[in-house]
Amino acid sequence: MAEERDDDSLFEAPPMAEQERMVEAILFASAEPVSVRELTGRMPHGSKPAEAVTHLQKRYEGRGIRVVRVGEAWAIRTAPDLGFLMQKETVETRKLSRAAIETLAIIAYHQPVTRAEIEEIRGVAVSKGTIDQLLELEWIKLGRRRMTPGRPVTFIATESFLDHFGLESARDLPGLKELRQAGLLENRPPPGADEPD
Amino acid sequence: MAEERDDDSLFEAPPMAEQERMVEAILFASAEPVSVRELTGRMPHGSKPAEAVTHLQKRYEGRGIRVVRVGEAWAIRTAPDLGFLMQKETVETRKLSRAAIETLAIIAYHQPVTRAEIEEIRGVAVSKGTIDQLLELEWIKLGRRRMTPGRPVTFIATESFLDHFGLESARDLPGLKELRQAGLLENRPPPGADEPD
Amino acid sequence: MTDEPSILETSVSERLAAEALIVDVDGFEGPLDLLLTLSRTQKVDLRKISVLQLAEQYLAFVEKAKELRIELAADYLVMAAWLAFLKSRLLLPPDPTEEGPSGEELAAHLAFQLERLQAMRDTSARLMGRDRLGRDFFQRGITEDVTRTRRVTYTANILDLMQAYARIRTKDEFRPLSFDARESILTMEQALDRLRGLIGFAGEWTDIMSYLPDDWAGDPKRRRSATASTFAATLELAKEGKLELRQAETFAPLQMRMRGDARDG
Repeated sequence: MAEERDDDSLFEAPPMAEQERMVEAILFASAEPVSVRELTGRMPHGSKPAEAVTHLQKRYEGRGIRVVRVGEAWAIRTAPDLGFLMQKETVETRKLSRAAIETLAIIAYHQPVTRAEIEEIRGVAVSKGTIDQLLELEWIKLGRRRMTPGRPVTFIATESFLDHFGLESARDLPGLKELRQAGLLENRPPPGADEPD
Repeated sequence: MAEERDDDSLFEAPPMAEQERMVEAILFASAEPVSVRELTGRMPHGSKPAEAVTHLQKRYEGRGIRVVRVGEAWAIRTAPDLGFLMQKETVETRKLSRAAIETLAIIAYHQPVTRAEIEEIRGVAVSKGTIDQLLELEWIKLGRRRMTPGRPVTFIATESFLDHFGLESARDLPGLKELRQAGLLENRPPPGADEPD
Repeated sequence: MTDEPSILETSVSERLAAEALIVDVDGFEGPLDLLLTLSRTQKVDLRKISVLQLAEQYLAFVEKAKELRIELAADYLVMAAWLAFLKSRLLLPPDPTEEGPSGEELAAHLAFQLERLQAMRDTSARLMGRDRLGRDFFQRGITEDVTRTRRVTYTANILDLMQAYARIRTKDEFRPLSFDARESILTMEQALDRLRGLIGFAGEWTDIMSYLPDDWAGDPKRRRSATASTFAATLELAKEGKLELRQAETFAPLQMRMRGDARDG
């Protein structure tokens, strides 16, 4: 590390245009979103991938492929209006049951959320296999345990979930603000109950 | 989609800029190079993909990715001078062996734990290779020595482990009861049905 | 009779609808789902729903199911009992001596639950209706572009991990996780005691393996433990200046003897 100081030019970051090219190549080559942290690790010392990626995003505006943010990472994806050209690439996903879809939505909007809370919202037990299926799709993962008696496990939505549904972050979930304002994301215990769980 | 073709735009090809977008998206998403003939088949009637691909090629000149001809077909590739950034893309991924995943699970759930204790829990010897592999993956590391005779080393799970498995902390791992509720205790293969360690 | 007008005055079409519901009873995902479906017949915003009327609709449904000898799952009947209770609370003037939440509070909570469930249904539909990866927009088709270095990495996911743990632990379920194998462990203290007694006889270089207790040299598990603790004990004695250790080369037998000054004196 100390030797880096010996020759300034040797470790000078490449010009921003060159960094943009690098980010372009890296994002392009990977099917999965690439985090800024990983970009930093792969690009020459002193690069500013976060800045480069913003330039790149602008450059691709209106093109057939787009630079999109997925949580803390970035990816290149085709423009949604061109989906009709891609029948050949379409991946058949296993059809999700209504229970699984609702459970996914509840986890996404109420995260972190415990199994008991999901059941409280749906008014029915979470059937075996539902959570499994969502874990397997990597759309949900385990969050921190809830600091309530029994320390129940919580579930949260993943980056793959954001990627799949074209969301920049969990804050961009459709209707999130309205639901919050309407108080529908509150964990309201039934009247007279001491312990929600 | 079909309704779009009803009026007289039926035989009118999209503007060249739009065709260029289409070629861009198709080349990006395809697993193989795409021939002009296939492009013609996939794009709206009257399109001129050969022309569109030439425009696209020009557009990408000097960028981080390039439009290249591969035999009779076209593909998008990263610029050759940026190959040094791609070394991470050629990672071969293999499933962790059963012995390793079991050892890892025991370390995660029982840390800090000595090798003798791991063997005690698994009921079989743990090979040095297994421990080495987990150390190399940086999913486990050495913890404090146990203050018992012989002062055996202990193993604990690392940050990278939490990262890889999407956990906030090892305490967030679900307990046996929760595993049972999630139905994870039932798909147990009959003893001896699996590959040996 | 006149105190149940809403049941008797239902129109033919509503009755038909109720019957259709009953045929569908397997299609409901629990009592809350059924209540939500019933609430739609009121054709008002869920915030303005009449919980009293809804309770009556539900009870009528359960009645109808009984008539048609359709067996309802227990949780539907639990809900029916609760709604009957709620209905009486809502109809009777509040009893100031009674503990617990009022009928209005309970009704408000039920309305909240229905509204929340409906909201989650709506959002899940919106979510599934979004442009989706692999259907409307696509990722890169070729991922391996430049083949330069080949590095093997191993992967496993959280399911693998939990299943592995479950597999081990269920196998062991009836075995306490304590260390019950103590009889095959020779502690360092034991080995030390033994060596202190024997050290006076080690005038010449001797393989330390010859100091293992006889009954510890056979069974591999016991032998391994005895070797380790005996070795540790020799190190301890060497540190104390009581003996010397030597090894001709890596993996060669370890030899020990009494320290010279101890020998001479």
